[in-house]
Amino acid sequence: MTEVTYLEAIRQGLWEEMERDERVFLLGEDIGAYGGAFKVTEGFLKQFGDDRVIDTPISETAIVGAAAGAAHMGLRPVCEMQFMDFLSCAYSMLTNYVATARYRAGGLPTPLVIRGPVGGYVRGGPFHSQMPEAAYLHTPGLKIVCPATARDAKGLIKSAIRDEDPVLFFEHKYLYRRVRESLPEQEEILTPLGEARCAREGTDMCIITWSAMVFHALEAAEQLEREDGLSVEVLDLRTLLPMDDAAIDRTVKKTNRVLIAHEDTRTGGVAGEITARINERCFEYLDAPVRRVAALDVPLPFAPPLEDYVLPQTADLVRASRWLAAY
Amino acid sequence: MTEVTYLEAIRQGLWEEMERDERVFLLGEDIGAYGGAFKVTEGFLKQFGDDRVIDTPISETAIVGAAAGAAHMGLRPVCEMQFMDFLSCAYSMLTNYVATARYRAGGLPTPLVIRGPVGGYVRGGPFHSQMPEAAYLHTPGLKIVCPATARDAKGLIKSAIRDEDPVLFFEHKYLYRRVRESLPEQEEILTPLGEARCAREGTDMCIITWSAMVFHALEAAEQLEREDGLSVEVLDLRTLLPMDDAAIDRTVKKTNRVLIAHEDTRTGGVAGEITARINERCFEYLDAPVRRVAALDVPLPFAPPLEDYVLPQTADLVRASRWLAAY
Amino acid sequence: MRPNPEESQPALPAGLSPEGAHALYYFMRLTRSLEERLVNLYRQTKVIGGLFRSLGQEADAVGSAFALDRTKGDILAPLIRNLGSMLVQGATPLEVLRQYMAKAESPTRGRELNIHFNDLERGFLGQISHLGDMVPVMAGVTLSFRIRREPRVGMVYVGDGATSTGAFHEGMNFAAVQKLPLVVIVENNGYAYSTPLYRQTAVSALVAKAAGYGVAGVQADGNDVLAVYEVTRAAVERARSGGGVTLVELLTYRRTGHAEHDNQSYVPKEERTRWEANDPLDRYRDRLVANGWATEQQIQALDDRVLEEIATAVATCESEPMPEAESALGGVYANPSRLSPEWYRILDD
Amino acid sequence: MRPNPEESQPALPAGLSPEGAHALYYFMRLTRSLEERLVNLYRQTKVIGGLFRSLGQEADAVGSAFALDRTKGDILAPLIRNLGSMLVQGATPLEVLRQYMAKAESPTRGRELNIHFNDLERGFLGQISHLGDMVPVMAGVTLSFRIRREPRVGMVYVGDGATSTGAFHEGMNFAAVQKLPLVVIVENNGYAYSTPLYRQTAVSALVAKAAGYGVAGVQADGNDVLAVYEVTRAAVERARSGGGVTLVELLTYRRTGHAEHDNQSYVPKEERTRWEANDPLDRYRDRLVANGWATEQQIQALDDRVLEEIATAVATCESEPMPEAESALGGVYANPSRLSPEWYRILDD
Ligand SMILES: Cc1ncc(C[n+]2csc(CCOP(=O)(O)OP(=O)(O)O)c2C)c(N)n1
Ligand SMILES: Cc1ncc(C[n+]2csc(CCOP(=O)(O)OP(=O)(O)O)c2C)c(N)n1
Ligand SMILES: [Mg+2]
Ligand SMILES: [Mg+2]
Repeated sequence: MTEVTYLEAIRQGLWEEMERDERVFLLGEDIGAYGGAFKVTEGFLKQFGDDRVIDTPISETAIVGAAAGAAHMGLRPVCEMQFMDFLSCAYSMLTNYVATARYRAGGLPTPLVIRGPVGGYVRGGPFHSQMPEAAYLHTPGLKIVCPATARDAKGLIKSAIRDEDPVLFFEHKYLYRRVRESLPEQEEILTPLGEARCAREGTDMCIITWSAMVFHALEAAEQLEREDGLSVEVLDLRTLLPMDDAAIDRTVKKTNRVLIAHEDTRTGGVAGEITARINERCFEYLDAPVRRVAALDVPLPFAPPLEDYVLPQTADLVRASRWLAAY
Repeated sequence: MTEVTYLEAIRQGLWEEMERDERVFLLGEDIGAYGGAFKVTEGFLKQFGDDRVIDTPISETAIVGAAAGAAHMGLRPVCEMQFMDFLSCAYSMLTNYVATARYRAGGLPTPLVIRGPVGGYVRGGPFHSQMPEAAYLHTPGLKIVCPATARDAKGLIKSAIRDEDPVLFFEHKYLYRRVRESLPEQEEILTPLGEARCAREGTDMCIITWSAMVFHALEAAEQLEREDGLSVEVLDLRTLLPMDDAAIDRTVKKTNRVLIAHEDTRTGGVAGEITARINERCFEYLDAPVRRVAALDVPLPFAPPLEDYVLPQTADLVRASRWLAAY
Repeated sequence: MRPNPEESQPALPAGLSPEGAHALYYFMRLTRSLEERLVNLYRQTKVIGGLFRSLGQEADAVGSAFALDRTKGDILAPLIRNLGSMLVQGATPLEVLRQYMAKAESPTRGRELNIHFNDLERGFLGQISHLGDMVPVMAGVTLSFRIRREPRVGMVYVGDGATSTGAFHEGMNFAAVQKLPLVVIVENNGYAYSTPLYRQTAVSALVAKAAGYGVAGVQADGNDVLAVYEVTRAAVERARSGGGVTLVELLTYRRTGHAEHDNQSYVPKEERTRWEANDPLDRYRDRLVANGWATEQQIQALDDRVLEEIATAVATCESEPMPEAESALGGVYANPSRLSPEWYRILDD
Repeated sequence: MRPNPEESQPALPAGLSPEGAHALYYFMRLTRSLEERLVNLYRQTKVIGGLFRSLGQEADAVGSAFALDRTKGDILAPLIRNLGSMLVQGATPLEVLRQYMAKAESPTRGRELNIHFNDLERGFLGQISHLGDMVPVMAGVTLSFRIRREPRVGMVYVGDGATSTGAFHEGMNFAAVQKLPLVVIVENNGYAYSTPLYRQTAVSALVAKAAGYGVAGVQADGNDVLAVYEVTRAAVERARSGGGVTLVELLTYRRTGHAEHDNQSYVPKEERTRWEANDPLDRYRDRLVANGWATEQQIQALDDRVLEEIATAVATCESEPMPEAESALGGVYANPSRLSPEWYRILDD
């Protein structure tokens, strides 16, 4: 067991898959000699050569489109977006071409991964902090993965690469070097897509969340236990598409009070979908309205006091939880 | 009063605004000599000249970006998308540049309208039938308008053009020539953005919907009245962003049973957001879970039996309503 | 130049056998006649959705596709007006009819329309509607050829209008930098829907765009099937031998409206008349006969064969059912599980 | 050529007054010194977020912006490395410092970072991060000039890397077709982040792209401020007189990393040394003196003035507060109503 960061875990996962399967190759901006803006692919060019580590022009649509073409031919492309904010530039290619290929074109396979940094809390301003999962949730054919821990980051990137379908892999940049965990060196970690993880057991209420917000939820849960004697369950969804309805049902039926927390803006955010599913499937189990804690409905501002105000904080989770518990 | 189609109502609205305000101009593909793929702008080039009716290259990003630039300078651009499916090609420009301009850039005004046909039931296949409101709902700074009637189509396009902010104006192509209404010739119709319309009064339950689905809802309501003696209210949201929470609250508190119906796929669709809002604000008024009727989670297929199966039909609304009423 | 079998006959272009010369005619005629039959079916409302013609552009589609090597696994991505290219690669009239008539047995099982279908074995990858998208995708297809050191070539078609898209630009540039074995056929047919070339671009010839990408550029008479074949074949050879991308501009003309509903009111009449006189099928037929490459009888036989094949296909297709409603489900993901969003459908009432 | 005031002096470029020649130096020096001060503040962690330098590129930014006419309402859209262009248009060191330090009084009230801010009155429109986007937007700005028959010109900056984006392509083509009064400055500084030019494009000179759009193209030494001024001025004149778009490629070099955190390990050392010897400020200063356009004392005075202005601005800025948290709300829409999504914030507990 050695301590590795969330970033190193992703690096290892990529490396292992490239060693295991020669069909896997990488493409993206500045991923070769430079090793990527966050150095996730440092050393890959040297090890795997420039046929398998391809520095591209600044062309997100071409990156995603070319990955699709190569995937059709049996390769396993892994695209890096320098920041996921720029995946918006490939929105049409991704949602119209890639996501529909299998369905519309007689089973045309398009196994590819698009990975890169998401998220705020880093003073990145409106265009280097986005948490864009909601923009892609409503596209059948895509899978969306948002790991919170180093173990999951490694296990899920490996599963994403082996998956037969296009996967968006959202790495939280705040966690890159802040999360450190001991990972086994011998055991191969493969975390299945589509399965949530119970990050903390509890009985009084649950917080359903994912990505960096998992840590805020755990912090809030501890504080609530300490200060209020509340037993709070934390469910880390890990994969948003497909969504683990069974795990959601389980925690809702067990705790009867639900808080959904996400970093993205409230209106149109993923919490809406989850609320609707809970409502449809577990209405009778709800002892209180499902509450959402999310970013305020503004573009994410840059200055620290503004960013801190707009993004949900642990204190917001604590406040909303108390409201729920008292309901 | 003369009978006009939904399409003609939009044409009139555009025409009146262009006559009223010389800052208004049109740009889009084939809107000039040809009058637009659906002939909404037929005759405009002749009347207003080629400085105000601009045929563009096939460049959705340039259309939206150029509209933004012209809007900054005080003009009032109205862009046509040949099909709204192609707005996806301008997704980044729209969500990153246009929607954020006022907020991030010290109040930079960007009043523009992007209008064009949406929706299915026309055997258009996966790329000429999209109902993409959910893709834009989660972008603060945008407004989203989805008229169902000819009166609203006219009144809302005029208000959209006069609005100080960017507005997406989704015209349902199935309604273009199927809806016919008598509109007053003297009175100027101006329908405020952000206000829902009660399309039918009822007391037992409500259907919240918009665009072409309003007609399915009305059909279902009539059938339910006739066959089941149910009194069903139909709320036509008309504007999705900003959403008329007050009108939603009113109908929920009055009817206590809610069905949300939309043409878009279920997962990640707008119904999730509405469900969450209802849950947050009217939980105690709910006598049954909020139900969603939506398209199945697949790209919209082409063949009539497939399209009919995937898209929500009146019968689906009737079935879900009966379930709700019986709950 | 290959040795000339009969002294009196001009030589065929390099690489083209006498059978090949006949095949070119056959595929052009098949395209023309199949579309004519589709117009009929359209008027009988048996075609679902729009109908897009390639009348007058058959040489450009057929001649360019024919320059690929079907024994080497070359792949092309056609446009809506490249029915001819699809046929050359082995798509059948029956498949095309089934697509247009939304039949259960169609290659996409009724999910997609017209010639939006694919078979990578036969070497065609169907387009989606969003113009320009196939350029990056074919860059990726040909990237796989390079990564695997396969001597295969890709070909992608783009309309004059589609050159304005960001996707075209990004794909072209990507392929150019990577020196991929890709041939880009720019079909300059004068219009994009109603938009004439000069409102689409400020260049007068689209081949001028090649210089901006640092790739080879050539132009040819798109209504001369042999000229099309020759320039494309050179581009295919360049691609296969590591010379990278060629942009081939084919000058042709869209003699019908954008689709059957479009009456072309925006087109000057003389222009249409002029191009009618430049029909690629007539021209090639005359040349075949004049050069002694085919006899009138051989041509008649090909015409007959085409009509018969179409008649058989129509008969088969017409009797077939549309897909079952429930077949709309499935196939969004490779391994639908209980967690798949497809599964999350109408709740049990 | 304007008459030469002193017989012994070479003439200044057309349109440039002696005061203008000094102003060019002033703005270049101001850019350099302001950035140097920002590096200091960055090391003291007083700058929030990244810091992007234009070291070695000051001539390209200043010389090109100076070619606009500030009395006629010309507008430019700069890039991250065009601090100099912003200063020429009237942005102040204090505004820039406030932006970098996320102060309440910054032009964007702390909402956006670095030089992403705008003032259409003074004639600059701040970029967003998404590369290429400002080209379509400036096409729209200049379209408004044409529609209103205003004799105004727009200028937009694009890096070598950003020429690969679809947005650049669509905007260029749109402006070219509409013959808009737009000058496109392509800053070829050799790298896009770590990516050298040959991995970004297969052309060796970006000016080659002009031909693909049917617009005028010129190239100049981007480290020679007078050469930059001259070619840009001609392009501005062409635009103003209805001649349409010009693509101006300026050859320069990014002497620092992409941002302060980047140690440029991917750059050959000789390359950097070579370009250090080609410093645009040194070159221009020497030329000013050698040609008798300025005395050593005058230059010293300008240097002093720059330092003093920066010192004053830093002092003011440092003492200022960051914005109040609640000021994050508001301004998403023109008329926030009870229906605005902003209003729909944290529910009352
Ligand atoms: C991105 C995008 N925008 C708009 C359209 C609508 N559209 C379909 S075909 C067409 C014209 C295409 O012209 P061209 O590329 O010249 O091909 P041609 O029809 O002449 O073969 C347009 C605008 C589209 N399919 N995709
Ligand atoms: C669409 C998009 N993709 C990626 C990025 C990330 N990015 C920021 S700057 C940069 C390099 C820009 O290079 P260039 O255009 O040459 O400008 P320079 O930095 O050299 O001035 C990249 C890739 C971005 N901002 N926008
Ligand atoms: Mg065309
Ligand atoms: Mg550069």
